[in-house]
Amino acid sequence: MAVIDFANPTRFLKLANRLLPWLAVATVLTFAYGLNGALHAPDDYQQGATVKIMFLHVPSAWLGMFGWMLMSVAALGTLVWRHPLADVAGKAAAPIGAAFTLLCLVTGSLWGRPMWGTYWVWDARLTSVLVLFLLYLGVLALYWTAEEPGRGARAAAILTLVGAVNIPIIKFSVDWWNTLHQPASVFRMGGSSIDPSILHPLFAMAIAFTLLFVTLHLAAMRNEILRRRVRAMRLIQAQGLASA
Amino acid sequence: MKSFAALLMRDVRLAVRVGGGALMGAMFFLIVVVMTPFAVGPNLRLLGLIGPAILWLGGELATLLALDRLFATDHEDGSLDLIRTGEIPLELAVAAKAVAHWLTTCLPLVVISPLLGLMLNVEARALGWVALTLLAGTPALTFIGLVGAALAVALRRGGLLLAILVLPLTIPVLIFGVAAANAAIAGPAPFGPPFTILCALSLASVVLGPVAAAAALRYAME
Amino acid sequence: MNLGPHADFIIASYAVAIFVVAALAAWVTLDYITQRRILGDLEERGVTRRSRGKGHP
Amino acid sequence: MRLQAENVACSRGGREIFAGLSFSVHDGEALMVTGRNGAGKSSLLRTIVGLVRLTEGEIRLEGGRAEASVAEQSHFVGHDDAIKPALSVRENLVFWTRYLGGAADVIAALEAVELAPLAALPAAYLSAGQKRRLSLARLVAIKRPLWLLDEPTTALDSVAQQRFSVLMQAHLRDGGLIVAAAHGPAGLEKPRELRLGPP
Repeated sequence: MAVIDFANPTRFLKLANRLLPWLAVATVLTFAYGLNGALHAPDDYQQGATVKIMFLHVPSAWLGMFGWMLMSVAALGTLVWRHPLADVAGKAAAPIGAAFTLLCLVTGSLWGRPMWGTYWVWDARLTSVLVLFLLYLGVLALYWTAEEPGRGARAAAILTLVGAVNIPIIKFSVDWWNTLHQPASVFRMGGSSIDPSILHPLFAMAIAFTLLFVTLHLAAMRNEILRRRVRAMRLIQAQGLASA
Repeated sequence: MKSFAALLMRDVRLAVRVGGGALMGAMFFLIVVVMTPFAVGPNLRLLGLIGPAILWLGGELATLLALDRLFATDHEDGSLDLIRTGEIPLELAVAAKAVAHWLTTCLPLVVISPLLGLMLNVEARALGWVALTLLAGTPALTFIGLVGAALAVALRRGGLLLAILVLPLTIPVLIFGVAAANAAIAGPAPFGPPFTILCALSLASVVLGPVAAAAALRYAME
Repeated sequence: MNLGPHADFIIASYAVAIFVVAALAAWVTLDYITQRRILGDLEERGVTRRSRGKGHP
Repeated sequence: MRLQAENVACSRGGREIFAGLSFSVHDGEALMVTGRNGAGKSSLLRTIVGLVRLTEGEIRLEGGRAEASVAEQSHFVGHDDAIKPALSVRENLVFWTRYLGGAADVIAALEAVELAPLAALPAAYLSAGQKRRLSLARLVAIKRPLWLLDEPTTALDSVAQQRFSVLMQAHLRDGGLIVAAAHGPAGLEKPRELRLGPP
């Protein structure tokens, strides 16, 4: 019963209308907490104050990947269960995921300038994120070109899943390509050596960013459902006039 | 002039509205540029050396491949017939479409080119100059490509044929575009002469391109 | 608070982040207003949906 | 005003489509071009408007604006509607009126073809008949003396055909000229007939 209710777009709209204000408030509060922690976090002994950029960079990178995961799940929903809400979820996630991937690239580049002395280095991690951004652009281009939403959704779902399978291969290839040409001689966010005083606000920021993504995604899904409703009504309008 | 403006505005509007048409060229440009380091390696010194060449090649391919459907859609839906019953000569109508294409496809290329130059380790102070060479050179590419787009309608083909027809014609533009860009970065040759020739090529193409394209279209529609 | 010698880059990063988030928020809000307006127009003209809740035809 | 064709010949791809054709149409008069498929009806219309070059002969529009070509004084309605699906109904018509001649009462023209309620709708939603009506709206919006119609009523239902027939009669009463390629009378009252091809 509950599942069927949720799957119904009209019910979904009601649910989204009720949830969105709360989500927005929760996002703002978590950001306030996370930003407060980020601004008061101590400087890193290697990176200095530029570690503050990491509070934006790392959550954006996470959201870039999270967005693609979300789209992959939605793609399964589109292809396996033929569910219209899955179409909507996939389409709404693409521009948001692309935007955060872009933010990850820009903040990474701004972090890199003081660290590397240049805005862009073909570093394995940043390059992989760049390829992810290109994949996002491909999906967006596909959505923009498709005239009929149902067909566009299926095409984009296939592309999303192909991309999901390909991403690990791309990551491996890029790593290999990078080490082949030059050993990386850059400062890295080491996996285990992060100080708790930095880790704590980083987590808070990651949660805040995720809440932001969910809020935006829900709002974008609502818009998409309305857009499809507009489309259906316009078709009826054109037909109605023809038969009148 | 009203007809010219109407056609120009319509094409801009269509490019912005239909399938992100205006951004496709910029995306293609970005992808071509990003692919290059995977082929030649991430060595920044090497990339800095060949950066202007990559930017110019990418910009050229993006401009020309986006031209593919410039006349084909108007031909298929009958718009081209009506365009010829207008009060401006076909040459001017063709020029209006070319200007619209330049505004929606080439201008975004020029705008993102400094960013891509940055990724290719082109010197920061030369980024603006490289963008300037693209700004001055892309009209030549558009208006030369115009002839190919018109011939593609005549031959009812597109895509690669257009590139094969047009790319050899754009060699001078590429030579002087890259020469001007390199002069801006490294010297010692001055920036002025190749840039002036580039501008001259653009001006000549803007005048001659529409005439040739209109002739090709008249032939195509018989 | 001392942002050190690279303060510009840190401030630029936060500015870009604010810009991106603001752009996304503006996009969903404006899109919502637009779709609502079109739906309102259509309903005013007496166009109805045949089946409530059917997302697309 | 008079449309005058003298000893006109046309060939495409080395094949002669028609030759030695002479006819004239006066203002207030309609000429119906008939003939079997492939007899050259469409080619004749395209020749008159100048889309296809004449191999022989001459076509003139006498008594019109001296400096303007036949094309600039004609409305050509071909098989395709020249409608962009991404633009709204109004935007489509506004573009053609601006391109073809300037100021025009677009809403009145849309009312004449019963599309005014759909003005804001993207043209992608229109049916084939509605697209054809939108295409015909430009004949109402922009005044041009010569109408060249290539089977204009094919996609139209009987009501729309009736409406268009009224529009054509009004155009003829205003001193307009119509040359139509058609299989039937196409809603014209007592048109003269020009038969192409072997009898």
